[in-house]
Amino acid sequence: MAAVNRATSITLQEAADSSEQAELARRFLYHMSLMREVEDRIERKLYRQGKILGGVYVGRGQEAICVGAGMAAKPDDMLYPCHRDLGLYFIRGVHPRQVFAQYMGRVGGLTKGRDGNMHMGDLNLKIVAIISAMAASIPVAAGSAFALKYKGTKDIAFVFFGDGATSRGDWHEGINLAAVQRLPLVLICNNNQYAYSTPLEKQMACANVADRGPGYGIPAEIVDGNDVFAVYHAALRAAEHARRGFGPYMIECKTFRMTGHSAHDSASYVPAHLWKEWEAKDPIRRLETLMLERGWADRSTIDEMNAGIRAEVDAAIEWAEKSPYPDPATLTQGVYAE
Amino acid sequence: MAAVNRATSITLQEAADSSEQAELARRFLYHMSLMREVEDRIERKLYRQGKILGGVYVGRGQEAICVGAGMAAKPDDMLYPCHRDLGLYFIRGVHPRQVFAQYMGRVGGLTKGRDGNMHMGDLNLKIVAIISAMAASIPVAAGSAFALKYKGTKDIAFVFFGDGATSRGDWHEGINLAAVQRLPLVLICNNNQYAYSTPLEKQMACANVADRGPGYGIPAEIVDGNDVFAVYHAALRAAEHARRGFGPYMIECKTFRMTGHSAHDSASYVPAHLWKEWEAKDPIRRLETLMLERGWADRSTIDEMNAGIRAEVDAAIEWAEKSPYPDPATLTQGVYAE
Amino acid sequence: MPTTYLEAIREGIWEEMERDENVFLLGEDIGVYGGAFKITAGMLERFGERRVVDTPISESAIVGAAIGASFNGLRPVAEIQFADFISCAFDQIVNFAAKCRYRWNAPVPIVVRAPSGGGIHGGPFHSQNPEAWFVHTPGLKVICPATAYDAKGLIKAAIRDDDPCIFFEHKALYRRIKEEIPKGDYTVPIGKARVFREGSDLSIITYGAMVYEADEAANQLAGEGISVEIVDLRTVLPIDEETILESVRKTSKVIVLHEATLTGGVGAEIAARITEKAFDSLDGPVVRIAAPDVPVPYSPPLEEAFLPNAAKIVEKARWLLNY
Amino acid sequence: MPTTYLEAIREGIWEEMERDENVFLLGEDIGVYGGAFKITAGMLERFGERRVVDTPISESAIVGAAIGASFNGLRPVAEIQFADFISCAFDQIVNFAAKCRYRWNAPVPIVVRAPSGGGIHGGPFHSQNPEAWFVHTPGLKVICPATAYDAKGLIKAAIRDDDPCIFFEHKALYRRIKEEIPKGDYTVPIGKARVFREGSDLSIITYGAMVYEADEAANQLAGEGISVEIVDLRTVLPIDEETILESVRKTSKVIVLHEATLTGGVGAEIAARITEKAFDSLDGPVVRIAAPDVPVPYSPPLEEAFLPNAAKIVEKARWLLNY
Ligand SMILES: Cc1ncc(C[n+]2csc(CCOP(=O)(O)OP(=O)(O)O)c2C)c(N)n1
Ligand SMILES: Cc1ncc(C[n+]2csc(CCOP(=O)(O)OP(=O)(O)O)c2C)c(N)n1
Ligand SMILES: [Mg+2]
Ligand SMILES: [Mg+2]
Repeated sequence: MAAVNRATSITLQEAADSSEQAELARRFLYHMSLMREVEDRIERKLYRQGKILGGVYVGRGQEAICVGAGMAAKPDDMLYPCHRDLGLYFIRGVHPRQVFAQYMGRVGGLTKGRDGNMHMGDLNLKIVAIISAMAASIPVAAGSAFALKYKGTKDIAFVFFGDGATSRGDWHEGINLAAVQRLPLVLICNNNQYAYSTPLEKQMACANVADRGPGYGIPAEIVDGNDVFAVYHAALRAAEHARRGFGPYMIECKTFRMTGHSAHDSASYVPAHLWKEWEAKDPIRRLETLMLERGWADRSTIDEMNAGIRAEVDAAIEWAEKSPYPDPATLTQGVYAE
Repeated sequence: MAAVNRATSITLQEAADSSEQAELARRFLYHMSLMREVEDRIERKLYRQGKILGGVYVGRGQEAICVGAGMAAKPDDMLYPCHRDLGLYFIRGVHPRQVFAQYMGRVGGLTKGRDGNMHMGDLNLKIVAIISAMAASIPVAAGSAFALKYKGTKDIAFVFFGDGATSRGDWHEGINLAAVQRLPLVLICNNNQYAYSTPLEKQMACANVADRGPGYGIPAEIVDGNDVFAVYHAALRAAEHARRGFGPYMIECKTFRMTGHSAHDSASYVPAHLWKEWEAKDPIRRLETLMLERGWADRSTIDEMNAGIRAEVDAAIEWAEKSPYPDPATLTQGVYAE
Repeated sequence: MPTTYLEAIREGIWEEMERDENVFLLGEDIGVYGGAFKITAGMLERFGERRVVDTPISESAIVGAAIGASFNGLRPVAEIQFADFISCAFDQIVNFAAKCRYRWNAPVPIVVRAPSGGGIHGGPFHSQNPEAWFVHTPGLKVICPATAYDAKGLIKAAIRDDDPCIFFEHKALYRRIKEEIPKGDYTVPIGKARVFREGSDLSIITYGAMVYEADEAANQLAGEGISVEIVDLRTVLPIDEETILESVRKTSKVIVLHEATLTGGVGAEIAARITEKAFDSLDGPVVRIAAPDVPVPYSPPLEEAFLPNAAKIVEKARWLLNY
Repeated sequence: MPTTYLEAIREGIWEEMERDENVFLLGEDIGVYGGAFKITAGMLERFGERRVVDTPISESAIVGAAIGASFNGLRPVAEIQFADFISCAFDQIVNFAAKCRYRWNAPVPIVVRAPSGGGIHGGPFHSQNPEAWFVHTPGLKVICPATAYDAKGLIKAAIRDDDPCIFFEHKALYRRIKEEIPKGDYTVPIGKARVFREGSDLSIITYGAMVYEADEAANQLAGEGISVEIVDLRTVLPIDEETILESVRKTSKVIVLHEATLTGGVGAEIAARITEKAFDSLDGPVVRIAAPDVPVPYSPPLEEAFLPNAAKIVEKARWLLNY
């Protein structure tokens, strides 16, 4: 697999100086911790209290992927999140209260109650609402990339997907089209080793998603998905490649889903040793440790930040619960342009 | 691309003795020449005379692929032809008159006038009617392979497709499913460098279809598709692999479509030098030359065989033209089991 | 002990698996996990990996492989995790499975199961009722059971049927509907409707979860001295025209009701047939009640406004009765 | 010089490409080859590879990419080589394109062009009329022009429309229909039917190639002193209910006619609406004429028996007039 690069350790070379690093780390940590806190509340509190109905899918243990890649994107780049990429929304300026309102079906949510949970987006923020059919977003993101190139911008599109999504026809069609057209598309795979209850070996007969890069004539790189710096730098490389007109670039982030597929799934099919193994690799703890080691932060600043996040989230939930439900009279509005 | 084997020359080692080779060569030649003659009549005579309506797609210049692979299949193996694989039908015992009647929409055709041209099949002969949507046959063939394995047979399935079909989602989904389930499926790609008017470089950004094998964890081999012995031996290897329970095996046959996409297409988009280059590589002429060189046949036997084929085809056309059209009263019959 | 709608389907599949070695299951998360809705729970343990196949996320390949396996003597039961994703397998179903018998006399005895329907706060992608697409596709059979009895009898009939059957299971009924059903083997004929409730003033032609809304409305109307007949279609292709027309001839007033969106829904076909074939029996227009032409919204007040219910039926029924 | 239906579409696209830099084309063999039916002939030469994109054989990606490009300000016109293969892009159309505006207020101004229809000996996979699937999908607009004038005006309107439009071009009309049309710019409003022929005894509601069969039937019936009105829907979603009902109120007898198969077809919806909304105006049942519920057969005698035609219309019309 000559064409596959492997970047499995933190690569800090590209960075100019330590204070920049520290600042970057703080921003990573804030977004990752905010995502964790918001999703913990949703999955472990609000859902169990019956305040959230329907499906709840969270990115627990995978926060480094969307945050690392999302921070590598420029504000005018298009983002196509998958269902465990909440961090992208915060990076783009969505407020936690909008997320809670979204989950509760209130008008304060990004889709004003029309769609639920993480099925949300905002074209003004250049973040496209999740397409529920796995991998359907790949050709769509390719289309955005096409338009950005067509218009002569240097902007690019980022699309996120899981290991399971790689089995869909749309995944193949979308990547192939983007490759043939050399579209500026960065493909970020969160390989968390399960798709719902289905383990990797029932999803694909190759060892890595990245092994498919050569078949599309595109570079594919494997990174430690629990190492936010590794993801960030890989995403920067990929983005650079795409911006320069060299076409799509795939990054496979190895990680683990530290929760059930959705809030109702106890994931008893996951062997206990895997939980233990991956708990030790928690990306947030890992980043904190790095920051403490390098002296980029001390315990108290981190604790403070977390306290701030909790307060922010408390207020957001309160706000969301006060947000009204949509008026049934609006039911049939907005199916077509008016 | 470590996992890709390349067998680009005639490999005769596997064969026991020269008289067996000679006999094999004669059978190859018969089927290839019959296919050429039948399709020439259809494309260059009957179609132009207005005796055939609708689309006409032929395998001119690619006869070595379906004949070589088809002869490597055992009678109980399932065959899933594509639209340039007429030889498979003859190998399975379909008579040319049935093919002409099929093209003319008569009851004597394999589908009794319900479907047209090469969209034909017969479950009794274990040859599945072409599915018009490119690559839709791949998952279906995987299903046959599944059933053959399920039933504990040693039979396998062969599925044929072109370079253009590789871009379809079904191609990806079908191969991946077969690979994960280790199904006994032989995948035969006729890479004739065009899909309708679309050249390879607009179809895929990799050099070979076989470059995709590693991404599915299956072996993929490249052969000279105009060398019927090479195709035959590769197909035997692939079949052996599948029969032994090692899962799918892909063979990419490099070839060229020596005609337009269909009878109405003059293929003016094909650069003239390619016609010339590939005319020299004609698989039938090439096989004849080999047979003459090795003393497996002399010119007169070959001429005799061709005369026999022409007579057979003349009679078949006559028969087909006398075959009645289907009775309109049968129009609504057979949509469901009765 | 009463059996749930969900358990009835599970029992039906289970019995067919026991009865016929050629029946096997394929789909996403149906093995170890027992299916997103637990229809196949316990089947992996009983029948093994050979007959209960967890597939990659590949709806088109799932249906395609089912078709191919059926060519070689198997009777596949494919699960689409949510009916909303059946669109990913659309070509295999409508262009290949549906046409094989007619084109080249190749039977395709497959069942595609798909949990459908709203009322579970699933939002636009986990609530749809896509049956009408398949009703417009000759060669398919389309089944939408409402009761546990029918669910079991029809899944068994579908597995034994020699044509491709699309089997829509209503998610909101899975655990809500419970009834006593026969333990062992029975089937319910595909293509036969059933008079769910007899009446004389008004017919409601419906199927799936809406049978219960119709019943609820009928109860309310009974209080007003109005006698409602409910025809539960059970199968929406083929449509049991005879039973429908018989009811219409009896009552002369008819409401066609379904949960799917109005325009181009199955109700249009039924209304058109009634008008064409029982025109002289009608004492008023054929009234359709269905969801409005919008994607299924998520938020509870919107979804409630979206779904047809007893109150909406009662209102329209009163209007029609006064016509 | 009269313009063919084919040339009219080509002209419409060409003018929109000239008018708006954001319009671009994608599809299989549309560039060098000019499209399987030559709709895009010459466009690569005029507009270059940037705006005329030959794609791999990937219907789902073609539509998906069109949607994505529309999010970033482009106005994609995607070609599906034959309408029969639109099923390969079904999920992108019905689940994504159709729902974006409603779900999250994201417009999807795309056009998906698809050559459809029979009568060209294309057989089961190159003859279908799949419009009903899309008519049952809220959020889409579905266009089926019959005349060269409308074909040009509607393709231009579709390209400028802010919603996803599915544009079915009838293959049998491409070269058969020729008429004088205005050279320069004009549009035809989406969602507006047209009275193709005025009459007073009977209405035929139809669209696409069947407009001409209806007209032929009307000519024959005129010889018998019967005056037929023909409504050409032009757009089948949204349906122009007003024009339909107006005609029905005038004639009191109505035939709904289409080439697609009967059950679950667009005709069902139209018949249902007429019955619901003009019940008192009807002097007889709403009669539907459509292809029977079978795949489109290849052999000429079968295809002829399959397709609705003037003779079949005349027969039913006489029956209805005597009702
Ligand atoms: C086409 C389609 N089929 C099935 C589903 C149901 N489904 C939702 S998420 C999921 C698993 C996705 O696995 P993966 O892509 O690995 O993402 P992960 O959840 O592990 O992040 C499934 C099967 C779906 N959303 N779309
Ligand atoms: C899904 C689908 N899209 C489009 C077509 C129309 N079509 C028929 S054959 C063909 C080209 C096929 O190319 P390839 O797979 O390379 O086979 P070849 O004709 O070269 O043997 C196309 C585009 C089709 N049959 N199916
Ligand atoms: Mg996963
Ligand atoms: Mg080719």
